[in-house]
Amino acid sequence: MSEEAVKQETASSLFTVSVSPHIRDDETISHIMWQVNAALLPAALFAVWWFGIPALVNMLVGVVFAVLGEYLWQKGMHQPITAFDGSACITGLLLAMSMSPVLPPYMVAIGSLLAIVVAKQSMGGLGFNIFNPAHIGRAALMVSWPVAMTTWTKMADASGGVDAMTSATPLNILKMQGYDALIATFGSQSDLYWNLFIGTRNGSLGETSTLLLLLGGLYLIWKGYVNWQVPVTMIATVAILTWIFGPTGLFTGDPVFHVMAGGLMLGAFFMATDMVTIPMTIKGQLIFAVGAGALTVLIRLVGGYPEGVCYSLLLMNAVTPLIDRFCKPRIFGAGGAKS
Amino acid sequence: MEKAMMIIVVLVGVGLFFGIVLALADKKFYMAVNPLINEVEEILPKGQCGACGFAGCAKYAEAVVEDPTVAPNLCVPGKAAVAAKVAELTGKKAEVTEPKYATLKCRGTKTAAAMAAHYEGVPDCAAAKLIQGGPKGCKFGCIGFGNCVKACPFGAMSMGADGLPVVDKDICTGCGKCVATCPQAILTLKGFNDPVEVLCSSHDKGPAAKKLCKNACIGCGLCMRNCTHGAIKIDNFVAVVDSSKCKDCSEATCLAKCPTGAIQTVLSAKAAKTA
Amino acid sequence: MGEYLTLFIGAVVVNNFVLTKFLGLCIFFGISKNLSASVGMGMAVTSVMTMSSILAWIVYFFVLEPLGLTFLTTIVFVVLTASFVQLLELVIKKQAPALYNMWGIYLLLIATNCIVLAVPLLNVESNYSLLKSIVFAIGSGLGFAVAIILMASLREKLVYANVPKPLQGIGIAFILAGMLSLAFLGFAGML
Amino acid sequence: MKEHWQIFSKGLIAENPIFILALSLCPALAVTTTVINGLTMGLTVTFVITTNNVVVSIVRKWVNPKVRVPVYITSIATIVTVAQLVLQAYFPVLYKAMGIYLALVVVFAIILARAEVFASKNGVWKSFLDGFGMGCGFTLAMLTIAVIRELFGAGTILGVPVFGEGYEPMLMMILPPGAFILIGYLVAACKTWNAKQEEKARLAELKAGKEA
Amino acid sequence: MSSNEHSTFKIAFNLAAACFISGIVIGSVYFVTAPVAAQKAEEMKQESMKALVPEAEHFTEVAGHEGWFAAEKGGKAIAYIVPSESKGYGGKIKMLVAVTADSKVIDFSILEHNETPGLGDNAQKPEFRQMFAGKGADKLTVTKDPANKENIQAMTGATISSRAVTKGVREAVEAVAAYKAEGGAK
Amino acid sequence: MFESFLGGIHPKDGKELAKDKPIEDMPVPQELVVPMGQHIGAPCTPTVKVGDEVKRGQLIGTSPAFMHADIHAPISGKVVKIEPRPHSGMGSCMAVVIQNDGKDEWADGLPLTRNWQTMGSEEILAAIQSAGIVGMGGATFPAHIKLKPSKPVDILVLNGAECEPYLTADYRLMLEYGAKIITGTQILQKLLGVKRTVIGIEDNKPEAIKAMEQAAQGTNIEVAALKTKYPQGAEKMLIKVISGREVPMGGLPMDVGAVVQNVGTVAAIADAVEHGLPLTERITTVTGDAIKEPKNLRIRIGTSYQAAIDYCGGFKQQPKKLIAGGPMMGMAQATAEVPVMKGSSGILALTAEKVDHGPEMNCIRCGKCVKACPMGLVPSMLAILSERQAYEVCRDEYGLMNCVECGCCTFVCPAKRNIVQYIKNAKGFIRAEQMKAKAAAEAKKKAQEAAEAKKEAEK
Ligand SMILES: Cc1cc2nc3c(=O)[nH]c(=O)nc-3n(C[C@H](O)[C@H](O)[C@H](O)COP(=O)(O)O)c2cc1C
Ligand SMILES: Cc1cc2nc3c(=O)[nH]c(=O)nc-3n(C[C@H](O)[C@H](O)[C@H](O)COP(=O)(O)O)c2cc1C
Ligand SMILES: Cc1cc2nc3c(=O)[nH]c(=O)nc-3n(C[C@H](O)[C@H](O)[C@H](O)COP(=O)(O)O)c2cc1C
Ligand SMILES: Cc1cc2nc3c(=O)[nH]c(=O)nc-3n(C[C@H](O)[C@H](O)[C@H](O)CO)c2cc1C
Ligand code: SF4
Ligand code: SF4
Ligand code: SF4
Ligand code: SF4
Ligand code: FES
Repeated sequence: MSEEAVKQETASSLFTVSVSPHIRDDETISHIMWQVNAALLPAALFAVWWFGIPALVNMLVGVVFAVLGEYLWQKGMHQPITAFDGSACITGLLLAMSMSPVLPPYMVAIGSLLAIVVAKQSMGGLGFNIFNPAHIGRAALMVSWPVAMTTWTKMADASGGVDAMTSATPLNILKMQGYDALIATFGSQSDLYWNLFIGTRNGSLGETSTLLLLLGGLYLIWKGYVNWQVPVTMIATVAILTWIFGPTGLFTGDPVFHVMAGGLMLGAFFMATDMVTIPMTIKGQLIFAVGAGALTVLIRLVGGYPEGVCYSLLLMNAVTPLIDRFCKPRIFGAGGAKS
Repeated sequence: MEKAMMIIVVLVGVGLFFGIVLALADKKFYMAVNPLINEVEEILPKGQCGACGFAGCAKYAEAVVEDPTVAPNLCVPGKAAVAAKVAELTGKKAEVTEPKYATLKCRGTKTAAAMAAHYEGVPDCAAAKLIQGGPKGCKFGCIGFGNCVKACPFGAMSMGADGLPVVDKDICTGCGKCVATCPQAILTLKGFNDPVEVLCSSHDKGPAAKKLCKNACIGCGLCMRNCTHGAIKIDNFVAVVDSSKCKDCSEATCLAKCPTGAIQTVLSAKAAKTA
Repeated sequence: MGEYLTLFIGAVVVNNFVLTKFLGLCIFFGISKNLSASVGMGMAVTSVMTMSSILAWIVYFFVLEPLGLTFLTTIVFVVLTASFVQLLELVIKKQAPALYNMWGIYLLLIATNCIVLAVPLLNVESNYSLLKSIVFAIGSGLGFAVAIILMASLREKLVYANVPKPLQGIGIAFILAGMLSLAFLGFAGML
Repeated sequence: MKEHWQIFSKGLIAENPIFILALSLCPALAVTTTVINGLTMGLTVTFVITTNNVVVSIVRKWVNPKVRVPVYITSIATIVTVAQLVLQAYFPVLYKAMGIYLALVVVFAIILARAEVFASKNGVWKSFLDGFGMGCGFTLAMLTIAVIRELFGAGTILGVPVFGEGYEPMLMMILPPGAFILIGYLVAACKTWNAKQEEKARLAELKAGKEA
Repeated sequence: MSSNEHSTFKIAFNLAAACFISGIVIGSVYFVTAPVAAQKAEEMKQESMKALVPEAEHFTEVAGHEGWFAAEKGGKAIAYIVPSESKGYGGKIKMLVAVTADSKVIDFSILEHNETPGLGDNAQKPEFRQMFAGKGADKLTVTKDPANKENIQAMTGATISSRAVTKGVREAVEAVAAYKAEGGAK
Repeated sequence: MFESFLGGIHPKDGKELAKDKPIEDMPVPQELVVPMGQHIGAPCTPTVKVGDEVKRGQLIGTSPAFMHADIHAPISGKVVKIEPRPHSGMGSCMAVVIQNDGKDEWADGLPLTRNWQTMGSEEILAAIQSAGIVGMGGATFPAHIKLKPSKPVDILVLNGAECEPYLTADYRLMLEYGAKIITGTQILQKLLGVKRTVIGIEDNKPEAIKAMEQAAQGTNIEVAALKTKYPQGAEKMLIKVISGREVPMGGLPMDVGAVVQNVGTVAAIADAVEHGLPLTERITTVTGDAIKEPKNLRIRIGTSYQAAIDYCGGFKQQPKKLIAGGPMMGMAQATAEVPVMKGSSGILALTAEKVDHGPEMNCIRCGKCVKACPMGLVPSMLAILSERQAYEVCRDEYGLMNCVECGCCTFVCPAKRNIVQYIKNAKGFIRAEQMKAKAAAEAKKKAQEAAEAKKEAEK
């Protein structure tokens, strides 16, 4: 409608009609999305401090290409432009945050574009995508450039040895060299835990600081954007299973390490909670979270990769429609009179 | 050479074995399917519009082949050509149905029709009608969200700039999907022999109708009184044309006399088409 | 035991025939529009594949191999599966109409399908024992069933999505399959 | 002549066996990692489908409808076996690269479908054209897919580097996910093209109608 | 439906006739191609073995060890070609390893594998294979330290494949050593 | 404490606008427009002609249909017109237009005085029926039908929840006319012979709870303070909260032995039984941020919204929406010419600031609507399916017909989806389908019967 027509209509003082209800909650999609971005900010800023400029560049590239990709697609397809509602921004940011800080920025850009075009817009845009776009982007990059995707920054190890340089992530050390080597790298078990908690360790750029991710996640829970059951269940599943299936027999695992290592915190709080790609009901979400946790452990312990959060979530995304189908809420009054 | 013989023996053995088994099984378990059904289905236009009264083209094909009472000319979009082919395949007699086209009985354009309220909500005619019959002042006219346009399986309809749907008569097959879809029931199918139609459905009394829409039929009866064939009647404040009586007189007195222009020639293409 | 388990799991998920080996794609894309049809198809493929694997194994190891006619494997197997499927269809249609309604209509589609021919071929190529062949066939069939059922549930959901017009139907189905196979890469290197 | 051209050409895009009919998809994904493999498979299929169409159109009168499918399959299988034997003898490397998919040519639905739909109802020449057209369409599709996949996935065409040293091949393209996704978009492109053609044809028809 | 069309004999005969014709066709083609194929296959085998041990004059099968060949030069076995197998990233890797009579690697070739193109399958490339030449079983372990020239350098991004191939080669070398130790030289 | 129902929302209640305004009698305007369709069921046909003189309480509309409630003249005067007029629910409806003669005379013999305690059940029911009483909680179900349940009932629930934001009519009624409500309640207790009677009031109205507790002293009527949550007042929720019973899908309260009446209805019943007074006036809240002086009015049926608004000082600001009823379930009006009816609990004028929200977007599956739906439905799917015209799927797999259109889902939706509208639309199609199927079945039956008859005749 032209602006003039709008003016005319208001001037004519016609009432507006619509179906009830006539009042709405203030919450909007775009508000929710920007809040999630804000919740990610502490971890992102930490990454810039810890990994330096490359981290900043990668995050910027991720966001810019995601938003730009969405904008151009919508422009080209003559759709309403919603590229700036914050959801593409989350996708780009999460994508960058789930990858190595030294990944060449052009790869981040390609990942962002794949995430937006293939995983999101081709399915019909916001709300219709079946798979988590950021994860599709990450998985696509993983198969495309596995070497670059598994190359990490060099950093002095925590024990302070100058020439003891390591370019492996904690999970990688665990997978390739075993638990003892891991402890050795960090000095002691408590040092290991502390570094994992604070975030002073190697890994994907946004996943390192358990503390700040926890902070962001709690904020989202407090605001009611995510159900606390989802991250809690997923993390609990990982903890229990890694404890049971330890390296030296049943009940010898290190759940504390597994919970804080890798992308679990980021995945559980920010990705397993992407409402678009998870079941709608609490019951369904619990199934989803348990499944994701179990698959993560499966991949970590027996799979070909050191980490499995990304694939486990993608796999659970794939079963989400089935879960949704079988986990509808009980209709009030179903099954006859109840007292 | 020995090997070559062996090849032949093995293959013939396999062939013979399965040939016999299949033949026996076939004899024992045979159940007929009529290949004609597929042939008929090939011919149908696959609009899946249901105008034939069956659930899609395949079902009609099945019915027309298997049921001798089902006529071969039920596919409206296919028109005479398809009817003839179906008739030929099924050995039935085809009666040509007169082609029809959808016509909108409303001229309540954005400029002509007054709005009663500003509408907010789902852009869908039926959904808008839920609120006191729609946002327009006239509760009988086109609501203008184009449910008909969406329903047309052949893409014959589009939403005009004036807020009313436009039928492309070259594409319209007369399937009637739009007619069935319109919540206001103001679309109708017209054939070659129904040249004029009152393009208004308002049952409001004259002055009220006029106030709500400049182009409304106000039920004044001028057309009725001027029609020499007695083809027009006023029914519940709106003129109705009896096509069986209308002679399409070249003078078209009804058209000339109507003060609001509500009565119109609907098939100006008639000359072109029949020529 | 472990060997069989590895073989089985491998066939079901890690080396899923549809998503990593590109077999049986025609029916995979053709049938997965509809969930209940997909369940039927999954059952049909699994059972037909198992039975024809047994048949083919016997023919191969008792006829073709001893006679040195292994190059006839293709033609003999294909005639065998096609005839077997046709026979099965005729019999089921008459004897068990309920079963036929459930998956009989898919039988003819299976007759000329890669996966049903490929599994017996792979069995003899890898020199599997009869038991191994059966395990492999069931595993492959289940893998196919898992893939097609997941795919169907995804496609049924996308029916109600605003997929761009040119991508609707088979196009988006391919893209979905691509993402599904990306997800299944999570199982890579597990065996 | 025009009719013949139409029989031949419909297989290229309008009824492209892979992109539009969605038949014989397995080889389109499995053996298109390199151009040479795709081409070999394309040519093999073209050979089989054309020969089979001819054979079927010759024998169609003598085939009992009850065993039509098994007979056609036998015919296809024979031709494939011949192709197998020949490739094995003269091009053993290619034969190995094709792997099991060569044997699977037997069950490519497109071949049986053309036999059933076309060759069993038409004469030899037409059936030849139909088979050849479909084969060409198939080969065309295989080549398109293979070129893109090899180009991006390995940075080469027919094994010759194209992008130079610095290019890091995008492995996804030669792996299953890339293949699926690529074909998805190619299908969409093909559909769009077809729709455009149809629209053009319709407009032309309307214009012709008006002038008359 | 005439009874004729349904006649068991006719139907069976129809299919059998088709198979008969098919048999003739395949038979005749086979007649022509079989010797060629056999010859080609033999040539290829010789060639591939020749590629592994270029200086050998001819290869003879080693009795009691299936698939083993002895590369002979001047009537003396200068090397052995041993088939080996191990588990890589994508499944089984099958290879042929050429080992000198004193249990040092000459070269190897990969027959069958399911490794990722561009990653694991780089194991077939000369850059990787060259590292094996002249090494004995004790040196055949994988390292990721670029400074280490003693052992086998892992291929970038494909440690698993590297280890698998190395393990296969090592096993072949060990097998030859064991064979020799048994006095297999005869 | 009472357990709560699942789902529900907490909108800003806006009740402060009119909460402390005592009920005022609104002067009767010059002309009253009395629509003939004011209840669920068959509309009435006028029993008067243009030119007739009528008295207040005189019957002016009735219907032979079982499901209807009689309509009475709200004022004495002259019938000047009988014609379709704007109607807050149907757009337009046949109405009797009465010119006020200013005398406000009751019809002969009214009001009378009766002792309900001595009246028999039949007599009480007849009194209710002849007073044309309908449910005043909004559903406008004829009371005499509801009060003659075909199944045994043992609990009577009085609905004083008034969970709709802004509305305060029931609240004021409970504060000011507690005794009348209690009388009406006792009448119903006698009529229904229930074991337990509970008045449900949300705990955001402590004064009303206190007032009713006082009024109920010495009776066996319980006053239940319920945790505030919309839609507490929906009868299924109320029954669940108060008795723990769950009305089965597609069922009625009487299926679990309950009857629910609005407190206003009960007050009207007291008047009808004790004094024989037909329902010709009601309490209506005129409120909203666009109204100069929000008020609770005792208002005659047939008064135009415009008149009521003018009485409240008119608009202080141009409203964007004029709503009949509350903001959650009320209907937006195109004109202020619509008249107040038996079910009009409120006239609400809201400015753009209160009703504007962003454009409709795609559902992001956030699940807020699922959590909010008190009926345990999946509103997002209902909306999406309805949008794609998969109405049968809505009905068969997603329980479409169970939706009570409370609007919770739409209220919470961050994508601003018009879920209720989609649902209503789908229901409309399903009902039309059902009607068509029924008609077709009937036609078929008729044709069959005709054919049989013909056969008989031929024999
Ligand atoms: C949310 C999230 C999910 C991830 N998922 C995976 C995954 O599925 N697979 C993987 O290899 N790395 C994944 N990563 C990256 C790993 O967490 C981390 O970088 C890990 O230590 C990588 O080990 P690798 O060195 O060799 O790949 C993920 C990271 C994040 C933040
Ligand atoms: C698509 C894909 C294919 C892979 N293919 C191989 C492979 O062929 N061989 C291999 O050893 N590892 C393969 N990997 C595993 C990773 O590269 C893994 O991180 C690596 O083996 C261990 O890292 P590193 O070699 O740098 O120590 C693959 C990973 C991906 C994502
Ligand atoms: C969502 C919803 C909310 C309702 N809210 C109220 C309410 O606040 N007060 C009320 O009296 N009736 C309310 N009703 C109507 C009741 O369900 C029920 O019809 C009424 O209490 C019965 O009493 P009545 O027949 O006397 O009106 C509501 C209905 C629905 C569906
Ligand atoms: C709590 C929350 C979590 C989200 N997580 C993701 C995510 O993991 N990946 C992503 O691409 N988008 C995420 N988004 C943004 C948005 O939902 C996503 O782009 C949609 O999947 C696109 O349709 C998230 C949004 C919210 C509110
Ligand atoms: S004609 Fe009917 S369906 Fe079409 S736009 Fe008008 S009201 Fe809607
Ligand atoms: S315009 Fe109406 S009648 Fe004509 S083809 Fe379209 S739906 Fe059918
Ligand atoms: S309107 Fe219907 S679907 Fe929405 S919350 Fe209320 S009952 Fe549930
Ligand atoms: S509240 Fe709205 S966005 Fe959220 S699931 Fe429901 S319909 Fe979708
Ligand atoms: S080619 Fe059709 S199933 Fe494989």
